[in-house]
Amino acid sequence: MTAFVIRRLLQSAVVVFVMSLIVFFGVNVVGDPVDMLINPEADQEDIERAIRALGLDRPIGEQYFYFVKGALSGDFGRSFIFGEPALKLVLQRMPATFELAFTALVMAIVFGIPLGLYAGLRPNALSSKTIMAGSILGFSLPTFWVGLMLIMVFAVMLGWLPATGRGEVATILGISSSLFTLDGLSHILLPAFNLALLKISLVIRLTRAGTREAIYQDYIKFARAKGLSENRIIFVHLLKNILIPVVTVLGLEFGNLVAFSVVTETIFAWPGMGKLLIDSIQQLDRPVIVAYLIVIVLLFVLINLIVDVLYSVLDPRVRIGESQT
Amino acid sequence: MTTTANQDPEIAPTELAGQFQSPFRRFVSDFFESWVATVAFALFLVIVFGALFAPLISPQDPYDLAQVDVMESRLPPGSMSYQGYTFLLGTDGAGRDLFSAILYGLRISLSVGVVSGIIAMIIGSSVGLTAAYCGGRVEALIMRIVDLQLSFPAILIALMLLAVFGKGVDKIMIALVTVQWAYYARTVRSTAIVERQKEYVEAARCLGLSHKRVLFHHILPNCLAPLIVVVTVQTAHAIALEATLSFLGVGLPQTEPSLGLLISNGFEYMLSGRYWISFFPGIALLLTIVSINLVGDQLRDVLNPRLQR
Amino acid sequence: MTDQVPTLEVVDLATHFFTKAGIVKAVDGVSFSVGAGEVVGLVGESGSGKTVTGFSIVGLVDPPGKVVSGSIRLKGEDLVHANAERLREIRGNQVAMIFQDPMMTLNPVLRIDTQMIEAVRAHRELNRAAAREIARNALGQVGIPSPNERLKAYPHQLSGGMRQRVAIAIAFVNKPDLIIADEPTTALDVTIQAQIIHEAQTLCRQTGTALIWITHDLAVVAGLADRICVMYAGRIVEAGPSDDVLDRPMHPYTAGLIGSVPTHNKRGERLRQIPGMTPSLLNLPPGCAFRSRCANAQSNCQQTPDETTPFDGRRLRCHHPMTAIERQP
Amino acid sequence: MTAMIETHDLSKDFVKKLDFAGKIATHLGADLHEQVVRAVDRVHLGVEKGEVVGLVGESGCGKSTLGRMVAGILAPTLGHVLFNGEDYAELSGPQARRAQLAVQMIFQDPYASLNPRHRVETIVGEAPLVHGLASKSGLADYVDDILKRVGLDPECKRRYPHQFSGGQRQRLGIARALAVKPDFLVCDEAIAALDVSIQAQVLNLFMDLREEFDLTYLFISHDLSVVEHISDRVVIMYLGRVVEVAPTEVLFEQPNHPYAAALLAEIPRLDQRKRQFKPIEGEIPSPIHPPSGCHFHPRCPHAFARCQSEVPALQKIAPGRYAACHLNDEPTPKNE
Repeated sequence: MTAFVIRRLLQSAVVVFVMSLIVFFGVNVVGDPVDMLINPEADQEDIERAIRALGLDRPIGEQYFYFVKGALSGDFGRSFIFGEPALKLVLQRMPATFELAFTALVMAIVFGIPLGLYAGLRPNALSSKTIMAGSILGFSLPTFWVGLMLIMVFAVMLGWLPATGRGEVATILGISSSLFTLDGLSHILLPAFNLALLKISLVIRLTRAGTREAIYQDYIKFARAKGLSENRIIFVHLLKNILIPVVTVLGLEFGNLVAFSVVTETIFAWPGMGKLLIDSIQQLDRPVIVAYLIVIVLLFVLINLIVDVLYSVLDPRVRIGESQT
Repeated sequence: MTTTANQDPEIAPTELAGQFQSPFRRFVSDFFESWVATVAFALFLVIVFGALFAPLISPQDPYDLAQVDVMESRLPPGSMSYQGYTFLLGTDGAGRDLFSAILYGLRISLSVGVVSGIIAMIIGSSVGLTAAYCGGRVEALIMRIVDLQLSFPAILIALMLLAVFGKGVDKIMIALVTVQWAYYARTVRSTAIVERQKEYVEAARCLGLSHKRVLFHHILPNCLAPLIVVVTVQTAHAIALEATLSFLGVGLPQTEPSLGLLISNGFEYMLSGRYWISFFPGIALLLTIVSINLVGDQLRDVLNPRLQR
Repeated sequence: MTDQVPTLEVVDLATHFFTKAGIVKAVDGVSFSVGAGEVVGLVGESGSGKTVTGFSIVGLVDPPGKVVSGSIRLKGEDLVHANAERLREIRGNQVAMIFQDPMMTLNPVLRIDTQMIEAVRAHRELNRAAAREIARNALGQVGIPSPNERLKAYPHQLSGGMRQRVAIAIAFVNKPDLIIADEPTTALDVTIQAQIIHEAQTLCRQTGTALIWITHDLAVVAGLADRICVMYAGRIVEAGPSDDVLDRPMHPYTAGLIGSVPTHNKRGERLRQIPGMTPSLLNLPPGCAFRSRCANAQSNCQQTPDETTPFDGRRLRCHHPMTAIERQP
Repeated sequence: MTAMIETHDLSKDFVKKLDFAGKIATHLGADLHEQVVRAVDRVHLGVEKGEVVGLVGESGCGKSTLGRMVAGILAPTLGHVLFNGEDYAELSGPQARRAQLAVQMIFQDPYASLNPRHRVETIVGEAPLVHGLASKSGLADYVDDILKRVGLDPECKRRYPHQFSGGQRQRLGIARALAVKPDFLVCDEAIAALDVSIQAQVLNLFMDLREEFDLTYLFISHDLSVVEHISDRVVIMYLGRVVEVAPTEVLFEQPNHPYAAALLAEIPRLDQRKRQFKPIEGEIPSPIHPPSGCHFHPRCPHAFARCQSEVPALQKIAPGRYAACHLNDEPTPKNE
């Protein structure tokens, strides 16, 4: 277990290092850093000063050093548009994105696992085939287009739910979230469902495939031969086996949801990090882009780490296997 | 329960004849056993055909300014044009016939998706095969890079690249290839590793066949099945991803109106109830992706060695 | 013969698989019975229907398979028409099973104690501690050292032989009337196989449990079984007391099978092989399924032979049984 | 006279190295080690021309690994394999190829050992064509001839492996090996995966081919009755080491090594009825942590102090008989 965690930590460190190199070279070498990091409206003297301040006249190795140093102290420069520190802007938007991604994840679990289990247990039933057809559709539907259609149907045509914004936010236990107010809930429903659709399909397919495979395993048959009730066989023997991969994948998918919220947030004007990123790309607000990328890289590394450890805790074969050998 | 040919040579050599089928023909007949897959495959052919021959089929060249009239903008489906043909799917904000625009858009979407898919496949499978063949440090290094890349979602990497490079057909193809090659590399490598350990490879080596021959003549053909499945899935992904990026305004420029851009352009009319400008290009995109995914799904079943008799 | 009701009586059992390609008659008219404390060897090659017979008894045939006719009586109780709940009560309580591959039969993510305790509690109203105590004793009985620690282990921490012992302990834990062992030693090494057979043999003798030992290995049942049923293509072609069947086989298939096994006195000679292959059970034509491989086959073998009783305790399905002269090598 | 195949001090280690993280973890006090599994441990083995040598042992004893080294598929960690007195490792060019082709292998799994994408004619004909044993024009006849000799109809050569049953596939595997005109066949559990009645067919085929092609066999199996049936001499392995070598009849009459004795006592036999199985105690130890001294001592009913500390050497106990057991040095008789 120790070696396992150390291995993962080392790998994470390498990932962060490599990604910082890529972002650095992307911004400072491939593009023109003067264009990218300095407000285009500055005059010549300002530019000269900024170049010196940013160390752009120094050798490349030294530049990277300053980049890392700045990044470590949380300094990615100020946004051209808002005039505020870029990192602060990104972090401010983070709770809204997390809230959206979290809600979508819950939806994926709540819809995906039961439907997948059902379809796996009765593969030939018409209802199961419908579920699977639906999951292929959910897999194929382009997220952004579904978002538009959701707005058109539920906001424009039916007028049931609001189309844009985050709605009212309440603070409970120091966490402010729109999940705590009715208005907020009505606002989050459409975007969260939009974001969750792909994941619901994914979870259905994963759960079904796991069920189909497990159901023919000898241990299930042996459990039947022991005379266990069908409920115990399904909810203990089967589910415990298939949940290990599903939980692992879902953990990794949380990061994916955060990344994909870029699309959903743009459509539903959800004030999260993703919308900030797209706005910044379109307005060439480079410091914010850099800050976003670094934050998201760290986030992913963290998620991967947690999921790996979680997996090894869930699966006794990994948990105990390592310490024994 | 095995239901394979069970006759003995010493008894009835000719009885086998009726069951003779090459793997390819068996594959084809297995594939078309499912009517869903058959319909999907036909639909995909129709879509490709429509995209290829767009100039011949479409009533108007939507990007020839002489043929487009702004006065005819935002007409609902079924309206008549001044030229006397019907706007089957209505017109967009600039007065273009949507049906024609979709056919032209399909051309761009499909070609960007397919071409970048092929490039990614070539790069990815060579890298994967190299990894499996070399082993040791080369393999470890390659697979680390692959793992690293696969731990980040495709859209994020694409956004990162496009944020640095800017818009353009070449740029988005670079982004799509960068995003996809790792999937191919991983698939080919893992299959090749499994195949490499099988006894028929040991037998080939025992027979004194060269490494090259074993790799290309024995291992590679056995890696094709999973590769084909990944090709379909990834092509569908590439098309969807390009559309998404273009919709976000970071993918293709306005001069290359793919389906994603068409949908994006219709976004502003959505709230005023003019649904068709976004709706129909979306349906076209959906049908393309669904048909490819359904074909891929059936391929997965047919080519799955565990389900093979 | 006694007038006592046998532990298990199977009459004319037929289990068919309805596949897309056609009907597979995996079991087609099988009859046999097992008395209390008796060990019956069910012998056959792959595809002979021996495993399906075992699963049919406990109602665990997977779709598209189905018991289509015949009767199965456990101490007189009809199992073919028993409802699902009754079958569940019987499984693991009155009839237990041991499977072939010990690496696959235990659930990899549940501890041994969970898997044993649930087997006890599925059939008896006991609290956890009492059930655990029973489980611990059962492990001790099959010769597992330090059962307390083993209870806390996960299956992957045990060797194959150990896991098969656990499976046997689970099978015996509710003191069943009958145990069906489906090739339980095929996946194991010779010395471990001997251990497993030893445990099963000893426990059966102690508890008076009847045992059906399904195997392809004639030599194993020779040393273990009281009676032998030889299966071929879904039918029992010959049955009788072990010594009798092995020393004086009457069905040409049985004789061929015995001739195929290498033994001391045949060292270095060509074995008496059976020509040809086991037939596919898919759309098997009527008649004796063995006729295409049989030296004695004649035109009337196109008709399915009925079961005959050439003498007491011996049953046979053959138009042209082997004579004593033919049996000489 | 030199043996056709000889192995000197042949060993194979499988190493699972510690990675960087593992090394750090050991510094932090974790109990991790580089795992070295000695699958084959200093094996001396000789097979004379025309002989059939049976190699017997339970899972993990290294018999397959030994077979693969003899067949030249695996490179030894230590020691040498000699073919007609010449070291594999020192041969090169045409001689190396000659030696490689002269020793062929028959595999256990009739499904995995044939390339599913090749037709029969390619499976059998590829190597002869590549090595110039058959000309392009003569290849068809060449393949037909070999198929006939293993009891397959040449008509079937356009087919793929999936169209054959297990027994037929095994014949195909034999045909593939015979196609390069070998002198020596390593049969690794070649009939273990087959049905009893088919086993007898293939076993007979092996015996026929031995006569017809003047072949020499190393016959690897866990099934003692099969080995007894076909072999002239038997080699018994336990956890990587040879424990006994003896002519078949002598061995089955009176085994010397306690492990050999236990093994022989426990094979189920057709002529032993209603017996009481009395197995030897204990599990086969993991090859990762083999017991000290004689590997068999924890299970051996005759073990004494020396067996725990000292590895018994394989020594001659009678003409043509070798055993690795300390009991042979002890003046005291075995306490039966």
